[in-house]
Amino acid sequence: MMPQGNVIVTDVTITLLPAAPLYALEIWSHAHDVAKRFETALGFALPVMGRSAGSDDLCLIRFEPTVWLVEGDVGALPPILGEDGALTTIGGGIVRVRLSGPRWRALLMESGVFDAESPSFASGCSAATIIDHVGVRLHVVSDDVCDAYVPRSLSAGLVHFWEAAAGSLAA
Amino acid sequence: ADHMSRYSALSLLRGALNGQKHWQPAWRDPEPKASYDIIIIGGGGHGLATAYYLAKVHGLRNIAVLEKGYIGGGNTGRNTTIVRSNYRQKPLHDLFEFGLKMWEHLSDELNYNVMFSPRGSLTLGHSDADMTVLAQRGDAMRCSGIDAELMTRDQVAKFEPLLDMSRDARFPIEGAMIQRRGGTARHDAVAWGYARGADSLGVDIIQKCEVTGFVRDGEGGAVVGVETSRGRIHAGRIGICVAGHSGHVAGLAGLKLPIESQTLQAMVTEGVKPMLNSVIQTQSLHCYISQSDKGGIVFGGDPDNWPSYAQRGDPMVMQGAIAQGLALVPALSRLRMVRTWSGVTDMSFDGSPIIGETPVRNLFLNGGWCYGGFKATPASGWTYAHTLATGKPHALNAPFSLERFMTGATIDETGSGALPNSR
Amino acid sequence: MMQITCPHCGPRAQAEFVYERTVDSVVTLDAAPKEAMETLFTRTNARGEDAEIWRHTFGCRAWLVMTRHRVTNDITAIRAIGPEALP
Amino acid sequence: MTGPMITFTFDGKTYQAQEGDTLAAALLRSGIGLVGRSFKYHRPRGIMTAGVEEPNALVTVGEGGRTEPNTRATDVFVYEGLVATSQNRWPSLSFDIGAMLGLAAPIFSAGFYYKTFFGSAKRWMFYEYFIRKAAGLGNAPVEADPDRFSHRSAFCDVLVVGAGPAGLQAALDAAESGKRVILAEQDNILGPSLIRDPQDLDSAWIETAAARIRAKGGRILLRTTASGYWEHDLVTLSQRLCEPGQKPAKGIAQRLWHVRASEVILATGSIERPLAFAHNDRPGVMLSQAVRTYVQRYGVVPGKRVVIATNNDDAYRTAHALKAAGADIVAILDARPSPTGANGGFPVFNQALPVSVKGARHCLKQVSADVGGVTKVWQADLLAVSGGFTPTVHLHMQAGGTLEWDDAAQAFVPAMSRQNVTTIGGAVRPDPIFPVKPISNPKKSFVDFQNDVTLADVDLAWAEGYRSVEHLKRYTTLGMATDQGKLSNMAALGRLAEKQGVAIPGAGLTTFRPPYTPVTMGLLAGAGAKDAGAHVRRLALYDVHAAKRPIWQPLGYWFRPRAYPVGGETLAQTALREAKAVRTGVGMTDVSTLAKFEISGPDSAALLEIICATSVSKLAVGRGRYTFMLREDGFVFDDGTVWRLAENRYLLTGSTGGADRMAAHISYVRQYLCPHLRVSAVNVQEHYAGIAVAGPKAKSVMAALMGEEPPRHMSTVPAKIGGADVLILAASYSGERAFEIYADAAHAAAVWAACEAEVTAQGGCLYGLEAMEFLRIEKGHLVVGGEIDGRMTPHDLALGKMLNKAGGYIGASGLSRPALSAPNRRQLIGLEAISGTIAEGAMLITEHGGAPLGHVTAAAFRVIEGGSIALGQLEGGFDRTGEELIATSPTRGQTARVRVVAPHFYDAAGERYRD
Ligand SMILES: Cc1cc2nc3c(=O)[nH]c(=O)nc-3n(C[C@H](O)[C@H](O)[C@H](O)COP(=O)(O)OP(=O)(O)OC[C@H]3O[C@@H](n4cnc5c(N)ncnc54)[C@H](O)[C@@H]3O)c2cc1C
Ligand SMILES: NC(=O)c1ccc[n+]([C@@H]2O[C@H](COP(=O)([O-])OP(=O)(O)OC[C@H]3O[C@@H](n4cnc5c(N)ncnc54)[C@H](O)[C@@H]3O)[C@@H](O)[C@H]2O)c1
Ligand SMILES: Cc1cc2nc3c(=O)[nH]c(=O)nc-3n(C[C@H](O)[C@H](O)[C@H](O)COP(=O)(O)O)c2cc1C
Ligand SMILES: [Zn+2]
Repeated sequence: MMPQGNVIVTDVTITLLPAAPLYALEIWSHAHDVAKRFETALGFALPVMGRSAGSDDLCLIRFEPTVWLVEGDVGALPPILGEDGALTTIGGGIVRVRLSGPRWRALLMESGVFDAESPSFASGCSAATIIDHVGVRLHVVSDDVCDAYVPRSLSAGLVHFWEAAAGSLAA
Repeated sequence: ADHMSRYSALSLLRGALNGQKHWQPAWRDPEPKASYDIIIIGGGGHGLATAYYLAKVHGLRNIAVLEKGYIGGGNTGRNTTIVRSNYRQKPLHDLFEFGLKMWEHLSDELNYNVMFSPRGSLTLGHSDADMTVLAQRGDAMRCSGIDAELMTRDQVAKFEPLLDMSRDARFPIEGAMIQRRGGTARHDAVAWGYARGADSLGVDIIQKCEVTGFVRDGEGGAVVGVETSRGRIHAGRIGICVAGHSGHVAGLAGLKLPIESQTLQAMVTEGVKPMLNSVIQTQSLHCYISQSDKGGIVFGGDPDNWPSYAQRGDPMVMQGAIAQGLALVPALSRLRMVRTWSGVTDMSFDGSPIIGETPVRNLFLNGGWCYGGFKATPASGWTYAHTLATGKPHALNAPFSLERFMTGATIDETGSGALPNSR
Repeated sequence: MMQITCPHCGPRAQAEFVYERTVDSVVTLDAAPKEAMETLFTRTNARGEDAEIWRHTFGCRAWLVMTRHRVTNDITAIRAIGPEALP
Repeated sequence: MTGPMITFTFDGKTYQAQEGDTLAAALLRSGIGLVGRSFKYHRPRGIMTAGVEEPNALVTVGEGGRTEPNTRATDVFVYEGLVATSQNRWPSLSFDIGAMLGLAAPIFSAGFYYKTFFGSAKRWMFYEYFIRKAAGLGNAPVEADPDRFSHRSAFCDVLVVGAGPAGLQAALDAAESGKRVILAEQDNILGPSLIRDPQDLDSAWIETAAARIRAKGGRILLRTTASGYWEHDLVTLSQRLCEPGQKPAKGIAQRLWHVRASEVILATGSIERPLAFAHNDRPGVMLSQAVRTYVQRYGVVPGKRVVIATNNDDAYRTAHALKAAGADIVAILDARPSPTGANGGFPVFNQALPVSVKGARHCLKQVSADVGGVTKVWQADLLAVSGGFTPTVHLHMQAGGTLEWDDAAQAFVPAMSRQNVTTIGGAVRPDPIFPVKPISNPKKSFVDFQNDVTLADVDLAWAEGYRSVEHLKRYTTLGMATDQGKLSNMAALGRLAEKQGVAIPGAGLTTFRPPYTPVTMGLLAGAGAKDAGAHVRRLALYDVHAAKRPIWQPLGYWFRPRAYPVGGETLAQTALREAKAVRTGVGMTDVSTLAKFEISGPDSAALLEIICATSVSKLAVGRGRYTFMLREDGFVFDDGTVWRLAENRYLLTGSTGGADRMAAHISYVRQYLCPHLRVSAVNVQEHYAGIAVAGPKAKSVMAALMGEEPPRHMSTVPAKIGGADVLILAASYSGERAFEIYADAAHAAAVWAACEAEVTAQGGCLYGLEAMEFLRIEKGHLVVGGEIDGRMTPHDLALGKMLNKAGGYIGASGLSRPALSAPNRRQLIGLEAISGTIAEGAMLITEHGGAPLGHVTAAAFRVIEGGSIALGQLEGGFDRTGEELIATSPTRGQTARVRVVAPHFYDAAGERYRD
């Protein structure tokens, strides 16, 4: 029994986000032209490596040199890409896991190899890495929130690992 | 040269009484001669065994083994000492079985106790599919007259009581194949026993003598000698036998080989009283475990999958192998690793060794043993000696030619193809 | 575990990378059969520096070529490979 | 130092310890001198040190799955209820039968076992049985570990190892200059040497320094040992979150840190050396600094009448400390020729070296020394020795550094570093000493205490030709015990150098290897110990299947339903029922795990024609085709189907087991070999869940689900099922008219439900992998890992006609090698039993005792008619149709007479695919 008045501080809260359509946007030619068309049409630039850009309606997260992970309404994109790139739906293969709370960075250091504790890994940053043998993509949503994009088949295993680790971060 | 005194219980007693005064050096420390009939590059188990059989079987006496460091300091001295012949492909199991039969008498042959301990080589199966693969391998062996048995779950549980036999284990144990004649041997003793035997037959074992080049009979001609850190030495025939350094040494003769050198790690725990009975391997995982006579649990896994001559392993790879081992034998959890080390393995491009001629006249190659050549030491020495003495392969090593890669007659036990880390 | 500076991602742990093969063992699509097999089946296997192909498999998935010393593990050069990409 | 008292047990007896005591301190406090038995001769051993270098006082700590054998009593802090047990003795520590071995020590000289126990291997195993029983130290637990271990990464600008004065100062400096700092100390307090030697520095300084480091964001980790120095300044730290055998507060017993540091500072100090003299291994002989530690830090005085033997000044501090604590210093044996001014009023003898000691099992009684050539004897219960200081250079050496010889200190100190690491403090400036050569009986003078290696063993190894330092180590086992020679190596080196007639540096060193001190295996395994580091890959439709309680089958890391038994059916019965349903009606199964790649862009076909060995470019939109892929060496490595979904969009499928390999292959080809292609190749294996509907009624099921005519065989259309968008591929693995339905995995449950309802309505059922095997074997379809085993060419598999005539695919060169088209290669065949049942994997022979000509790759029964059939590989098999062979499985005692037939037993003409 917790004495009255005590605050239970949960280091990290792990939440499964609802399934959402996700796309891989790949550009294979005339990348600079596509980037220009993109910025003209949408009012913001394609994000650089390790960053995201966009809004709640359309968010692009860059994990790869030629591929962007796209979340939201992609209706505007095919004409921008033209013959220089393509969109492929991939959302079914990815489970989005939200890590929130003050210690999400510490949690990512558990069986991880990427420096999620670096102050430069800030809101709007993205990185792909391996955690507990699972290839994971990270997107910092805010100081308190980081979303992880996890392969569906391994998500149960990784979430299980995270739940166990979250309970003993302070040990 | 009969400076060798025989070892026996009696000789030990004599030592106890005379204050260990009568022991002779197990081998001499000779200066290199100007020329030898045959030079073997590399004083590992294979090189020393080759020299021994050249002298013993082929009657050759004017032989030198050149070792860049100390004998047995290569992979022979750093391997997990598993001896078995349980391969699926016939050329492989025939070669290794020939060796296994020699292991059974090697201590007597060498008058040096190599502690060959046939405690059983157990390969666990974790599914019906694994068990079928194991049965297939066993069937192939049995058809070649080699022992192999399948074990049920219950038999396995009885045989190795500390294995996790629970049904909900991540890799549940459904059974195993055992080769009872397989086991372990004392790695250093193998090098030392062959060295002592070869030395007593007149072979010069020359340590701290690194081969740094070849002397050629004209540009691109036959090799007629070697340059070494101790000067030039001439030779009629030269046998490379340097395991992980095969690529480097062959490169000194302008050859490129179907071999890539990678690091393979091993580790050992603090000694404990006997807890494991056999050599535990598995069909689905990549670790192998046995207990040494000193009581340490000896652990190995897959190689670090990238080229390296560093003799230093990657901690993540090691941790991965240990995790697998603990999943199989949970009671290992509270033991402590006391040392980890590694060797430079000669990963060939079909996973099988190469023993035979090279395109350079009078230059021969024995290499490509990957992480499995210790068990072949006697057979490798025997067949290589035959090849070096006669200039032709022995029937057992004929399939293991260097040309096989270009002709396509590769011997691919796992079917994984042309690269050590193949896809 | 080395630290490899991915041309796209910066310094990362080796655990994110997978070794493919050396540059000298790339069989080009137009290689004649014999040349192709020689390339595939022989290696300099240098006990020193060699140019190796790795992939940032668990990172940006891109390929890179790095020059690494096989004894010291010093990485002296690293460059990106693959289709042209935006920064 | 007085804290509350706590209780613990040793060999079943209860004792008191003071909070903060190590077990060694507590044992000494309780007057216990005999703590363990040595490895080989079972000699009585006590406590020699106060640190991690302890070779003698090894005990088992803890119970059940938390039992930690071989725990150094000097490296475990007592907690309430600690259970310690002595080891390597029987029946008891003070009466140990094994000690009889000591009597036979002259026979058991170094390497004795190489020289005897000849005869057959079995005979050796007989002797070995006893040797093994005598060897080892503690007993391993038999239970599984109840606790967890964590792996944590950290990055920092500066990692400081060792929180002595040097390390603390370095960490403080770095923190104050704004760097990310980690400071690791193996002890449970900061600055343990300052507690031992309080005169050196004000201990309040320690607290201030620590507070300032923490305030700057620095991380201080106590009970944390830097155990390995790896590549590129990666250092592993082993952190104990609770003591050996103790129940952890938060379920985690230890944490392994992987620290990547921009810079590493080693402030690891030094380890005192013993001296060699007869019976120097006895209880009551201790290192001088250790004695001082027990006095100053723990308030325990390990002896009342003390002789001190030294070759340096430091031991005089021990004399002062002991004196202040009330002990009697009966003599200081100083090896140095003349007084140095450190004398302090003690009875000092110069040119004095201990020669031997005497005592009972658990205590010391007498010390004899050579004093300038004269033997002198003292009654004493403690001999404190100091043979100088060995800098702790392990990590520096693991990092690839070099050493240089410091003649004044007679020690190796760090020289060059290969990585970004510097050593500071005592480890680079060991105190000067006076070099001494042992003059005692070599047979009783121990160098490696734990492994019972004496000076005589070193001499013997030399005489027998084991002359390199590495041979010496391996022949005598010197430095191979749990302390890894922390105390022994220098003494042995000195002796070896003497034999070689060189100075110590000339004798060489053995290799320093991780770990610095032994590391718990469970810690190294981390979370992976439970799942072998391999998470199960779970199907998107896992819940749907699990509710039906299928028999699961592992396939790679996946688990897939193997069969859905009902009402107590066996696996075989279930599989046959399910297969029959497919042959006669309709069945459905989960095929989600198949490899799938979506390829788009104008150059899609060009890419596919490189990857696939079959022609793709002529495929019409909406159509699909069987295909296979070769490795560069020309052997088939996977097969699947390729579908043209749109003008510039294709779907390529392949095997489950080959999916990751294929993903790497496609990426290599696309990114490395063909960067110019205008194409996007995306791995959609997990995006799509797949459901196969197969059987004569499959078409009507599909019609009902789609509300329109389903596509004809090898055609594809998009559709909507269960409210979700799906892609329908009309392809068959079973040999029946069949459809694969691919849906976004997140919405696949609804699609599955709709399918299942319709299949059930039309009298069908679910089928698993086992039934699928039956069906595909009967049809003669191939499986990767079975018929396609990485050693077969397309010709061997009768696929040669499908090869792309235009060439250009990967593997064409390899395939042109002569051995790949040699006569008598193993070729794909079918087998039917004449008598007996064919065992999967069985060897194919012509007569008993004959050499195998091939083997059975897969075995099954004809689904409807019954009868044992199989696929196999057989030398020259294409030309052997009709021959009779034996399929033998000696390991399973199963033999069948078989006839070679064509490798398809069902609808060879493909009639059943036609609408
Ligand atoms: C960690 C590990 C575990 C293993 N486990 C097993 C196992 O359980 N079972 C098994 O059967 N096999 C195992 N192996 C493989 C086995 O150790 C080797 O295949 C076998 O020992 C090779 O013997 P060798 O005599 O050919 O090579 P080595 O023993 O390596 O001898 C080659 C010698 O050549 C010397 N040399 C190199 N270059 C030169 C030069 N230029 N001039 C002069 N000398 C030179 C080297 O110093 C070395 O001493 C393992 C290997 C390793 C590394
Ligand atoms: N007589 C003496 O030798 C003596 C005594 C006390 C102080 N000093 C002075 O203090 C200095 C020595 O101080 P120092 O700081 O160099 O040495 P130190 O012995 O005070 O500190 C070294 C610390 O490193 C820790 N350590 C060693 N290896 C470790 C590892 N792998 N992981 C984690 N911790 C590890 C030890 O537990 C110890 O606390 C010298 O300059 C000396 O003049 C000398
Ligand atoms: C089978 C086997 C058992 C070993 N057991 C021990 C051991 O108990 N203690 C030890 O310190 N080293 C042990 N070693 C490792 C050696 O100390 C050494 O690390 C290895 O031979 C490699 O040499 P290197 O470390 O000098 O490079 C063992 C090695 C092998 C091959
Ligand atoms: Zn990258």
